[in-house]
Amino acid sequence: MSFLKSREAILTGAIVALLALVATRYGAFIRPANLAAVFNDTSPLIILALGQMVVILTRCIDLSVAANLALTGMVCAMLNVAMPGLPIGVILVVALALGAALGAINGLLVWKLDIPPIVVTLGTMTIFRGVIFLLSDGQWVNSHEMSASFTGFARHVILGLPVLSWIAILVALVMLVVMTRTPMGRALYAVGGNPHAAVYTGINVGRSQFIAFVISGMLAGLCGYLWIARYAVAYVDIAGGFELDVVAACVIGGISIAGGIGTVGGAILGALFLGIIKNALPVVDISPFWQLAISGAAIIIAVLFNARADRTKGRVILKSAEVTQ
Amino acid sequence: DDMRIAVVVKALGIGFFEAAAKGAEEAAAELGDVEIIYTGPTDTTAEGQIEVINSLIAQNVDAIAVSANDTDALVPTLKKAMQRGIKVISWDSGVAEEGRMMHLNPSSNPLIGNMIIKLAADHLPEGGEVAVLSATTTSTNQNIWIEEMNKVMGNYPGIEVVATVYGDDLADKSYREATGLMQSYPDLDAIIAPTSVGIVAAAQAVVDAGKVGQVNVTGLGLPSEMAGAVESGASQSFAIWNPIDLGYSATMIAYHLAKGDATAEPGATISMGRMGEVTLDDTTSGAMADPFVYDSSNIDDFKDIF
Amino acid sequence: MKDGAHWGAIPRAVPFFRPAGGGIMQAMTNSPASGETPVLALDQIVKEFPGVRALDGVQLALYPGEVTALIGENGAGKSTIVKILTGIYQPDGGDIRLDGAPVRFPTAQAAADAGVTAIHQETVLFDELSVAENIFLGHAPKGKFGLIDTARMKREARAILDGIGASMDVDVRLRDLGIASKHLVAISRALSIEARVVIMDEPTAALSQKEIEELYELVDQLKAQGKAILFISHKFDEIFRIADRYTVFRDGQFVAAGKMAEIDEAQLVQMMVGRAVDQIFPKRAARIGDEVLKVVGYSHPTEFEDINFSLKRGEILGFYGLVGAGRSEFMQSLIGITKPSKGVARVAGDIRVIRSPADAIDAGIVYVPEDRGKQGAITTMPIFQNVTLPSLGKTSKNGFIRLAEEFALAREYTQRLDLRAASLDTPVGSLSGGNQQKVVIAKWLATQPKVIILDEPTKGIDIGSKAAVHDFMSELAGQGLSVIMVSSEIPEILGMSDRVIVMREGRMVAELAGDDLTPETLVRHAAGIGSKGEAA
Amino acid sequence: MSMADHRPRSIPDQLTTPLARALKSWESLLLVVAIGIFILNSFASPYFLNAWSLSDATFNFTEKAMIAFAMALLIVAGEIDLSVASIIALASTAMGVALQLGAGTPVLVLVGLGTGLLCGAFNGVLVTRFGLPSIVVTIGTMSLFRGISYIILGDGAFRGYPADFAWFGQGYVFWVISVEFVIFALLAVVYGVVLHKTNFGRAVYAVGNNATAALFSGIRVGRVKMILFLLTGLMSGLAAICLTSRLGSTRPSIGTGMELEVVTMVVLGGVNILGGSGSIPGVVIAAFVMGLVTFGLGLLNVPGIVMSIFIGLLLIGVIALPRLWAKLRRA
Ligand SMILES: Nc1ncnc2c1ncn2[C@@H]1O[C@H](COP(=O)(O)OP(=O)(O)OP(=O)(O)O)[C@@H](O)[C@H]1O
Ligand SMILES: Nc1ncnc2c1ncn2[C@@H]1O[C@H](COP(=O)(O)OP(=O)(O)OP(=O)(O)O)[C@@H](O)[C@H]1O
Ligand SMILES: [Mg+2]
Ligand SMILES: [Mg+2]
Repeated sequence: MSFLKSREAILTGAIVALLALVATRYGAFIRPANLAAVFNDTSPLIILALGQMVVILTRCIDLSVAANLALTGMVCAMLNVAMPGLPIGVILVVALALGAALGAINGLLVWKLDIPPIVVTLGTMTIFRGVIFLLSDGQWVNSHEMSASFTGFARHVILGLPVLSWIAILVALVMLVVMTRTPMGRALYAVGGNPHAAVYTGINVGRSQFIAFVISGMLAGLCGYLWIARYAVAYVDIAGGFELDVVAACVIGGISIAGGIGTVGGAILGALFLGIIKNALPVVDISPFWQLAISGAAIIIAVLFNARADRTKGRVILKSAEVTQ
Repeated sequence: DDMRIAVVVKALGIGFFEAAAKGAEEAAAELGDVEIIYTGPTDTTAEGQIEVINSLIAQNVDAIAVSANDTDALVPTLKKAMQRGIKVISWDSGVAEEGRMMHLNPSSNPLIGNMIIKLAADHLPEGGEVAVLSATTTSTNQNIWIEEMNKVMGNYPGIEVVATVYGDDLADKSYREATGLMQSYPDLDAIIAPTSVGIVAAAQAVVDAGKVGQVNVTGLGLPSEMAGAVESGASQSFAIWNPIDLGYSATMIAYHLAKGDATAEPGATISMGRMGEVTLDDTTSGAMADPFVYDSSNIDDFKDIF
Repeated sequence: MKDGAHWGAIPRAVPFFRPAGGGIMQAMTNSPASGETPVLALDQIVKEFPGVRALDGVQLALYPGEVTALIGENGAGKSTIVKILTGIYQPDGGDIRLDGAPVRFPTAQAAADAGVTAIHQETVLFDELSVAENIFLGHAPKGKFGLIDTARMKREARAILDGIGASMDVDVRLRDLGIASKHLVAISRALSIEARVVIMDEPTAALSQKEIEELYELVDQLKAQGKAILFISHKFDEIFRIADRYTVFRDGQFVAAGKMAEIDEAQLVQMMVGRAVDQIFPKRAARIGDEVLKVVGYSHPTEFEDINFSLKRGEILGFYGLVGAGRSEFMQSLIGITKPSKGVARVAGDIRVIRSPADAIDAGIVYVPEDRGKQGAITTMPIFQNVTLPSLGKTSKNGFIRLAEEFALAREYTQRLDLRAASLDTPVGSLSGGNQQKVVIAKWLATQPKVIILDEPTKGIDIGSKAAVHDFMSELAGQGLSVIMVSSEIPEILGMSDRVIVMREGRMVAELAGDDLTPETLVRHAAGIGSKGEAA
Repeated sequence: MSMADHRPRSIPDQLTTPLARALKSWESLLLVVAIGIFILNSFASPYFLNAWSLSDATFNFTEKAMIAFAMALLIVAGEIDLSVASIIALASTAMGVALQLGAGTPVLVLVGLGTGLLCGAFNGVLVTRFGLPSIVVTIGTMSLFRGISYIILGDGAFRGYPADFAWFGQGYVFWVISVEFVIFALLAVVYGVVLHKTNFGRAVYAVGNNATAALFSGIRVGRVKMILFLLTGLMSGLAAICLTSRLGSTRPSIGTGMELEVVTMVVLGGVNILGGSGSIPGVVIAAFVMGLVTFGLGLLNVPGIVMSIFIGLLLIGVIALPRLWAKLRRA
């Protein structure tokens, strides 16, 4: 019962309706193979949205995810060029570690110096991009320079789905457990829900926010490698502006920008919603010039919708009102 | 003092322009008394270019050779530069006439427009469906070439352009657009991408969709970036002018204008060193050379150069 | 809430609590000897805030099996000492000894680990988490792989709630609970921690009479288990009811400590305020004039229905009811915060449509809210800017601010209320609760209203300031201002009001004046125990 | 009566003098930074100390600063508008449409300002009427407004603005003093007075510090926020006029990414991003700092992206260093 009224259910409904609408224009879109392809295409957004969710839950925001992704991706690509023999496992570890380290920079500035997260990540966003330029000297790393295993890993198909999709599923499962079943997950919710009370509860607010940034950074780093591998090219501007898509996915998924409210399922659905729109518009033959306006409108409608669903019933003290509720 | 010639590009870090910078340096070395200032914004915006040009004006350089992000938006700033005695030419992507002294086309637009459709048609003797994957909706070059291409479509019976989409010169968007094209048009035979970002992304999309051999990716691209696609068979052939030559020629022209041993007026000819001479038309623009076709036979010779 | 005997259920719940090692009930087996060696002793504690020395070398000792009442005016430093004991603030000097050994509490967790737990003055809970999660946040029972054992957590939460007679569902999100239930959750949370020292900072402020009685029984239980209890309250009847010892602070300094048995109320008050206080409510000659405000048929879809009354010049109209009776909601609709669905308000005969507080101020109706931290004061802004905020029209010219006049206005009204602060441009947030309340009242008086609504004006206010507020109310009424006073304190209602309206579950159930106005009639109407005999 | 028992204590108005506070303020720190950068620049490049160079340098910040003033008020009030750059695109597009219909310069200006106001009203209504968080709303309208420009213009461009329209972005009032710079300076004064000397400004602070208490105090919170969104829209419209005039053409990509630079300027100016505090002089100095940094580095032909590292470091550093210093001193 409560699920049917939940944000997740509403969003699932919206996604199904969207798919149905697209199907009327272009039936093949909802073929399982195509849906799998759409899921695969949306995987990086899902992973990033999950990281961003954690950050937003603690009343922060991470605008540096896309820049982190690009920087980590570039480092992985350059590493691959320099040492083509390096196993993918090592590359993955490097991506996760570097991403986490970049996230930790954000986290430390927020934790130790108490600088508002939006300011910190606005700053690191431009700094990270600049560092890519300095590292690469503005040069691209192209597909023929990358080793076959480097670009092949993400698209290797297991049980009908590419590794990229499986990684997104794995990340989602891990995040689900972390957020619902571990003391750390609870603490992250608590910090965003009522930071003042969290202090009284013995939770270190700053440290929890630091952890959130590290998680977000780590997932951005992971996406960095996956992104570079998938598109087989690395340059300064990769995933430019993608941070807004990530935040939009979270918002559509019902993660409250005020902190403390949001679920793993919501973040995933929000990302899928955007991903489907992105993938559907080109195939249903809507002029590419309409794309931007449609995604903008979708964000606004979704937020309006969420706000309605979010409106608390309030306290009812009149007996007559209770009956009619 | 050395003569300072500023080579302003659409954005730094794009392989094509990096190669052009090499050409400019080559010309400078040949001329001896020239210092090249290679610069440009980080992303392809007119506002960014204006800021860069303003600082060049302040430095009082001798000449500016610019590949513009916007035909009109740079005009007021470049006019200001000319008022302060700086010689201004545009190359590759042009500026409206009143904003520059002359414009150097890499090739002539009709030749390029014809070339891109010919590259696709040569592999489709029976005719077929082709789609265009362009850069941004505002790119001057791509739009002119597509226009020129459409003009000569009559010469290629049986070839039908089914769609034109825009990848915004972003790898991921281009990739998604290319994938979308293959889904919307299952019988698609070729994707023409007259942009170096788009063509790479389209080739990757074709490989990932398992359509190598069915969909031929062609258009304009850089040998270094397209080597993999030619090897995998996703692209049979593609064309590009030589950006090194282009940077070289632009520098040469700017040098002669700044030295005062050439003037930019309709009908004038200006020396481009080893590239010969350019003759200016009524709009004071001229073409450098024909585009050059790369395929499996010659790609290895070029892929390490640019 | 179940019947009274349920505190006795606690021992039966023992097996549920931490079966492995001495749960909260562990001390049951020890004899609760009220020895003369303190469990926790503080000495020479100093705590400074920018511009304020909140604690200046105070001492405090808590004994096993005894309740120590901490008494002092607003701003005396009571809550500050609680925060030091629970690791939220670090003292700037002095030492804390636990069983005679020096300790430090760098974090709240460290204090909890040492067995010190507190019910804080402000509810510090999480609206978006469930009841069970709130109770066990930070020390949830763990199962496999270190993951939270949700089932066990709910079971234990249920047991603790049962133990204090709270009946709410452990899965319900806290935002869906009423304020009193939230307080019960806060108490349960404190009980869920293995504690030797339990601190309660004004725990009864938000509870109804019945819940207060139950809390007293809980305190007795904890005493019996040998726990040391620190109890902070401004209510003297309460202190005399449950405390064994007292400690008095004044202006951040230690004044006295001793046994309750050896002291009387007058002496305590004398120590607390440093002077004798006339506890009798100021009687004044009622010169009641013409009708100022008439409210007809005010209704709201869910919060209140059909409220009618008329208010005269110079009159003090009391609104009595149990917590949650809907008085605040109704008052807020009078100033345009909540929109009534029906009803009209006439001010001096004219119908006034009040859609926002700005309209209400225009009409001469002002409201001193109950929640001063959120609705009353802008705590991050200076005192003078708070005071002049609704009167900016007066201190400015053509919309341009005139600083000198602002300060003059602020000075006038803060002096009238005897505000204590370092300067007028210090932020309100750095004042104690009582002084913050004075700023809020000053702000509204500065608008020179016709009707002032005071919602629980003396809640959490010390006895000295309380008397000042009461005096002031009489003085205002004497000057022809009409006062509406919402209060849940019967002595205050009886002592101050000319007439009382009783509300229950969103409805006016009685209007009492003169001889009808007795504690019994008030309670009977508020609780809905009519002549029919049973609760409605 | 107990009240009469003791004399009321008198409380001093202020403990520190306004001058002492000014010296310790953020603005002073920023001013030192600005002067430092100015001196560094004049040593680093021989071309810097030239009236025309400096005049050109002001174009790097004038349009952004116009928006930054209104944005500063909006952020002080606890809201934010990320759609400003998109409003520029839409306003510029609307002017282009008006141009096609034969409008002259006065009408173009009205259309530009009007479109800005409309966009501001749209944001304002969503935030104040529907109670949505502004950061989210304006991320949405950021796509929507620019999206509409794309729908109207596609791959085309509007050009051929009348000659006298060029005055806004390319004209000079006196010698090297450009029209844009004069507009910037006038707006700095107007916004400074509005925020710091009027009841409205006080209301803005009150709303930003505690909107609920401000509402209870009789401030029409919704109206204040609505006015601020309208102002921000209007300023974006004005910036659109200047930018369009300076570029002489309209394309839907006009002004891309400007919103972040505007926010950076406001934050660098000492406005608390969480609302409640900040000043216009701070924003003015921050505008100069950003203009000087980008122009100074530009003269050294440092690529824009490397400049952005400096801006990013400046943004974090100017906030972080004083805090770090205070921390170290305490330890
Ligand atoms: N965070 C803080 N910053 C600055 N001053 C503070 C802070 N917390 C408390 N104070 C000051 O310390 C003094 C003691 O405050 P405290 O809250 O302990 O009083 P209290 O005795 O609990 O009063 P009340 O009965 O009103 O709750 C007051 O003068 C108050 O202004
Ligand atoms: N579920 C709840 N969550 C948060 N606050 C609540 C809740 N229920 C009631 N309150 C707060 O408790 C206070 C009491 O509620 P209300 O104002 O309706 O009753 P009242 O008769 O005025 O009671 P009181 O005696 O406390 O003034 C209000 O300030 C209200 O905001
Ligand atoms: Mg207290
Ligand atoms: Mg109330």
